[in-house]
Amino acid sequence: MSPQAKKDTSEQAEFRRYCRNWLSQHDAGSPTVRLPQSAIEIMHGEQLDYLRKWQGEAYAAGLIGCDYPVAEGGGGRKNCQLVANQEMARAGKPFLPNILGLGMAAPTLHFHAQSALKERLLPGLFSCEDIWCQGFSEPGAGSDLANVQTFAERRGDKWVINGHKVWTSLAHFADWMILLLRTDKSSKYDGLSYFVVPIKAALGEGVTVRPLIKITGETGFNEVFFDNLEISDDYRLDEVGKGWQVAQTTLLHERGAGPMVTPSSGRGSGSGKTRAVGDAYGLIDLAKHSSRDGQSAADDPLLRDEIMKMIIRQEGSKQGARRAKVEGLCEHPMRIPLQAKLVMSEIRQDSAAVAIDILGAHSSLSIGDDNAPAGGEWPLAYMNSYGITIAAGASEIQRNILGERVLGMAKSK
Amino acid sequence: MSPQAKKDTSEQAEFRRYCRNWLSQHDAGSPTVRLPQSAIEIMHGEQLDYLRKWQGEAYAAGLIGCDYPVAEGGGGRKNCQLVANQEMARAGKPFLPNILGLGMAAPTLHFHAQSALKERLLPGLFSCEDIWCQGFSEPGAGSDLANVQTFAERRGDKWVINGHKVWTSLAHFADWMILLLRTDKSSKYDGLSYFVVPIKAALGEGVTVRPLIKITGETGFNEVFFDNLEISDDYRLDEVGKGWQVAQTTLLHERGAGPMVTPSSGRGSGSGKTRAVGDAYGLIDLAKHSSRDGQSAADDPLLRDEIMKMIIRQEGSKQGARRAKVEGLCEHPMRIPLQAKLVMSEIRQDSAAVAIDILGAHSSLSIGDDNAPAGGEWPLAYMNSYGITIAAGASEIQRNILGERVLGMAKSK
Amino acid sequence: MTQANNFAFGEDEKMLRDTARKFLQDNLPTDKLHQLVASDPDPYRESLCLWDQDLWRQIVELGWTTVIVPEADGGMGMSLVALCALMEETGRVALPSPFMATANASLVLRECQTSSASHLLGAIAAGRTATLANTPQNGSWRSGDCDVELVDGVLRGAAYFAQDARKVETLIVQANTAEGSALYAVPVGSAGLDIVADAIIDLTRDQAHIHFNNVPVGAAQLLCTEASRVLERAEPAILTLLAADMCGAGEWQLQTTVEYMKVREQFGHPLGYFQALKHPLVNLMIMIDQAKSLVYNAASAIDSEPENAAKFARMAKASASEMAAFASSRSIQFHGGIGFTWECFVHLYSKRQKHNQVMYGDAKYQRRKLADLLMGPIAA
Amino acid sequence: MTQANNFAFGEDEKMLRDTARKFLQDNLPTDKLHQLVASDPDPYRESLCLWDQDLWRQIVELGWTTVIVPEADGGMGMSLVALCALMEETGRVALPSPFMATANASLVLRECQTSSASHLLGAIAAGRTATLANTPQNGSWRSGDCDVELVDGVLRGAAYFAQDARKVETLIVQANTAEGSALYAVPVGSAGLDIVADAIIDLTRDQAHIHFNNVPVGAAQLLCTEASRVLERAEPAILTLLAADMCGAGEWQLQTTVEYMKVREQFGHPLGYFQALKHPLVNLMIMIDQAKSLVYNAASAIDSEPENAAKFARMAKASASEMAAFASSRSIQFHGGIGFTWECFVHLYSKRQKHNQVMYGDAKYQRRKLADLLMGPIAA
Repeated sequence: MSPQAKKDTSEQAEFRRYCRNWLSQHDAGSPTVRLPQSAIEIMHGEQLDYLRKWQGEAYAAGLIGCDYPVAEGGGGRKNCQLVANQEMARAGKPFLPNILGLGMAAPTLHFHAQSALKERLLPGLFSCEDIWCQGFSEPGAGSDLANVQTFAERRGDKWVINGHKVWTSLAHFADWMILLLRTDKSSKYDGLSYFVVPIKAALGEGVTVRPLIKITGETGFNEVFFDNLEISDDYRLDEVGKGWQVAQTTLLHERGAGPMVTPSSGRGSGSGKTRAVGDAYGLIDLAKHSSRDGQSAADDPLLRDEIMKMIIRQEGSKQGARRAKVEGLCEHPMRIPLQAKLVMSEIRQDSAAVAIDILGAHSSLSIGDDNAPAGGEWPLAYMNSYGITIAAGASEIQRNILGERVLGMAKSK
Repeated sequence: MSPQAKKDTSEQAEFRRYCRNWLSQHDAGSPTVRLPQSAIEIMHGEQLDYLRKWQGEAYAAGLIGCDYPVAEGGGGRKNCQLVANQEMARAGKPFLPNILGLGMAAPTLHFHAQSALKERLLPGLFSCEDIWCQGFSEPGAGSDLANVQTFAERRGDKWVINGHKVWTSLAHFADWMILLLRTDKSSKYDGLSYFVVPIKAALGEGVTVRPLIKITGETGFNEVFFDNLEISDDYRLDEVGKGWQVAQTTLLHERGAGPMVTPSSGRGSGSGKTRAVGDAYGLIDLAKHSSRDGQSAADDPLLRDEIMKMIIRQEGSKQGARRAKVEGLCEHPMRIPLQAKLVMSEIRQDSAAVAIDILGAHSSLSIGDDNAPAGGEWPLAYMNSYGITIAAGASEIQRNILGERVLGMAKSK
Repeated sequence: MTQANNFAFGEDEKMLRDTARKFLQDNLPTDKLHQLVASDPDPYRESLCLWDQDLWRQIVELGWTTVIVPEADGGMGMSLVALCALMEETGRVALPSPFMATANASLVLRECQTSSASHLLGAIAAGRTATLANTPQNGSWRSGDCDVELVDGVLRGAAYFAQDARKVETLIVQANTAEGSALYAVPVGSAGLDIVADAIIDLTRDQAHIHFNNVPVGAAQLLCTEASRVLERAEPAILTLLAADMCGAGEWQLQTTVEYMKVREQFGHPLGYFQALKHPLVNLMIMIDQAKSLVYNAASAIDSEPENAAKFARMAKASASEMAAFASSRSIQFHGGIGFTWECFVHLYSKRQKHNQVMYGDAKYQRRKLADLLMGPIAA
Repeated sequence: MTQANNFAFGEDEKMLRDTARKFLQDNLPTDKLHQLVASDPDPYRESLCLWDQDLWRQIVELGWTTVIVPEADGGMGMSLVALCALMEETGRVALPSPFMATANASLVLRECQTSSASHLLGAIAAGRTATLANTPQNGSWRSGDCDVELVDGVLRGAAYFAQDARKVETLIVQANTAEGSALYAVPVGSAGLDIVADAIIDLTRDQAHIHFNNVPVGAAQLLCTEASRVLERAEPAILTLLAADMCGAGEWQLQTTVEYMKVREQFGHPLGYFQALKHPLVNLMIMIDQAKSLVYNAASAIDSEPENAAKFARMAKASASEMAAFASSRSIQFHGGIGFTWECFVHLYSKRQKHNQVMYGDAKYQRRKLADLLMGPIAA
């Protein structure tokens, strides 16, 4: 019995047995194409198709959306998503591609959309029939998100949208988008409203998606231009002028601190073997198989120390998630949850930097080189790590939030 | 011939010979009392007397104030203070106690005082007959120095001073004080004026000095209270309302970036052996003589790495001072000079922290313990290092200054 | 065994902890602590041993010293997690007392599994105090090393870095013997025992080195014959308790500095407005949270996952040591001039944390031992 | 010998440097560089070798490759300080070229003191390009190690991590021989030579591993018979040049990021207003200044204080490597989303600096060797 299983409620215990059984009998099969390191780096339709099929099967089996109401396409269970996540990770199954939908759009719809809208949209989101993306950032609204200028002008029961969103991961595949828009230019925060928009249907008719290329050479995020796109008022979430509040729900979940657990899976290729890239414990294996300055990196006292530093931070973060559930051991209820994104993103970045030290001269080789140790994935992970420390509130903004909301210091802006 | 000697002008070369000869024949004698780590930690009159005598002899011999005009009590030489400093350091002579006078008051008087005043005051400053201190900081004006509130009210050709200065090193021994005072409450920067004040003469008659105790338990700095102290307008430097500009001359020299070279000496006890505490190269010796976890600290790869980091930073800073004189190799004329105080203070702090790592269990022992390695001076130096990173513009303020004045970024306040 | 739910921190542990927190905050506010231990700032003063013995008697009455003593020996038989929670509170007020020393002694005695050790545990439950005397002069952090030997029924040599030795009644002494090494209970005041106070920087503790000039020991004083193994088994708990103390002190350093950031203004803003101060304090908060999570993880592992105990305890102590260094540095720096004065309380905690940092092995040492556990030793 | 005045950076060196700076800024502005090397972002594209050969011909005409070639061999015989100043400028524009490779080859040839080496130096002064091929597959940074051997007059084995190998005409190959090790000049195109391009992350360089399948070498190709000693003597200068390149690139990273801090606004302020961005950039400036001062110190020591050359060169490379890592990280992070895109130029420099960081030994390696020099080796 696994450590987690000991603590299961009876519903969780039964569901865990079910998941484990199902996962042992179902496999995503070998991918026909190299998979990226995460969903937001999906470049090709072929990659997406493979992952989408897997998400669909997992949803059909009840492993996704477990804790959402049945009416919203969910499983109607209680605290079971965590169980499904643990079992999917344990089985090393592929990651789920509709990550922005599952992690951000779904909880936001759940808490803020009218029944008809969420009952219509959530099943397709869970099944991966509809890919979702997020339209928050703009050229002039990055860290200062409330400075959003893309404008929705009301015309009767329609809205006409004009403007320009950036860093929109998955937009090139997306059917739907969650959108933070300005509906009133006279007030910064209260002038924002929140919508969902069927962007694929509007491609070429008010919506243009232009792919951006990352520093790694990979695609995966985009600019999205709106040119007089007309949408129904039915696609609005919550009241006009409450967009900033709705966005807080999205951001809280994006940063891993929200009440709805995001479905997540192993990072494996489907073979049951979890890839260690990005994980601090994986540095041990890398060091043992790396020659640095002609010697085993695992015997270098300085690198051993660096690896231990990373493992300790990662374990501290993991145990923090455990402690966050023990009210009596927390000084402030949001103290650990609001750290989650900041801490994990910096641990991943710093771990990848240690990997580069471990690799020595071999760190020069890219993923395109047959001789690159571990397929060149660690230096790639290092570069990709900046996506995480910059996106979803850069690390600097996260520190402001923690200093202000948790420690109560004066606002810095 | 020493490396420096190669580059001497003929005046410098002759003066160097003179200094070396004099220093070889004159000694401060053994101190009868333990000397502190620097002048601003002088606690007892006995310590001061020993050091004061030495400064007086060195001045009489022409090794102090060399580059000041003869009329101001100086030697009337050109670029010779540097030579005297090198030779005094080489000979390992005691440090000079009137450090605030030599480093701050003297250049400020030289550039801003009327002839009569500076000709009257500088000789006693150089000879150490008069000890000087600096009255800038106040309880409400630390990093925000221009917020000084101690007020000088004009009454004819007199000024009446009321207020409260803090962190005034050497005030308990001082004859004179340089003072930044508010003369106009309606303007922050232009409401400041600059004075010199004979505080010892006014003790009990408008001036009260209260010693403060440092975290080390040492005394050395003080609070100074002014209660209707009346002084002559003759003691004003530069025009009324120009205090902030005059203070910049003081601060520039305090941070080691001003045009007048401060007389300085070896940090030795007079025996010719320079104490290594605070110097990064001294960590090597400490490690070689330290048992840490039962083994020689000098054989610990991690400590070797830490020591090398400190030595590299210290050497980088030293070579920076050399490069600052080569205009063609500097991107901005003030870039290195304005770093000097920040960089050296942090190197000293971090070096002392490495020393604590080296000492292991033995770092628990204080200077009062007979068994403390190296007399417990390294942990003491660690604590005292905060005096430097906080005083004279805390490190945070230094970074603002560099970011704004040198890199041209927007002001942060 | 398996991982405990909620670190096994339940209602009983919470009540014990909450009561302790209130008791300590009522009885030892920081100004009182400063009066108690910092009345004489002279760095050359005679080495002092300042603590509130009345307060200690109340603590004994509250039963804190019996928390991990087994019920069979007259104790409460609670978990290490419960003791950790108490230790976090004593760290938060920087309590000068023999609490940690006696707890460490109890942890070692628990592992002896002899009747003499049980007997001493019973005495501790009844209020007796003790400390470990097992470190050699060279400051080795390894359990095997000591400078005391047993020859012809007497102890000779010396033990160093003994914590709070002048506050306790009994020394737990490690001695090399013909067969290996053993632990002995030696009452303070025994003939031939010379306890020499160290002058230390930490004002909230005392430390001593102890000379054993032919101290006779009888069979009843023999606690166990496999000292190295017993000390090694107790080490994870000792490290974890110390890290818990450091987390409590770190939280005080954070909160005190944050409060100052709210009231002190410069340039027309409270200091907390400035990111140069705000962000490092957020980093400190994260470090404290990491260390604290690792402490409770280690404590619960020691109780219920012994195979992970050593690994998790080293993580906790390494994390807490790095945190303590940063907390001590930033709490002084960010208080500015006032933080550099004796009258500001932050120095008490900075000094205690510096002491904590190196005790039983600093962060570098812990990571080295952790690497040996996780990666195997370095190839020769 | 004694320390040079002003690092021996005089009027001649300044003029050479200023001319180079202007030439490079006119001819290779960053947008042009990006067009040149970053036109195909596909990470799986065939390994490319992109550089401006016209620009290179002009550089050769300007005489940069002759700067440290002795006058006797047809060069300008200037100081290493002069070459460092040039290298700083090529780093500032992230120049893709065989300049550094050829300079390194020249530095090694200078130490050979044989007529064959003089001959090749003369060819270099006349425009020939060369690179070192002396690293084994295991990536060892020590001069002694190589995977090529001379057997019966032919070279067998392979050399790895050869820099800009596809841009040069001659390889300086280290080979183990019956007597020890030797250096040979092997023209590209020789029979049995197989140069295999590595797919590397740095877009401004190319790198290859080279198979030697019984490559015949004649007596005229023998450059010296004590390869390890010669390479060791050239190493300080090689490290220093690389560090100079890194300082130039670091300065570009700093200035470009600072400029962005002035124009990009958030929350109603230019980004440079925020200390969370301002202070790290000040720290970067300090790191650049430290590295640069150490570079000129090392260069001038190599010319005039040989007893300090190794020590100061390792300091320079260690300092530059730490600086480069920080510059690369912060220049991306502080550009925010735009900094994470291919179209923003910062990635070109971050990738070049990552490459520089580990070349010829990263900071940890340099400090280890420095400690051996300053403290003696670790006791066994």
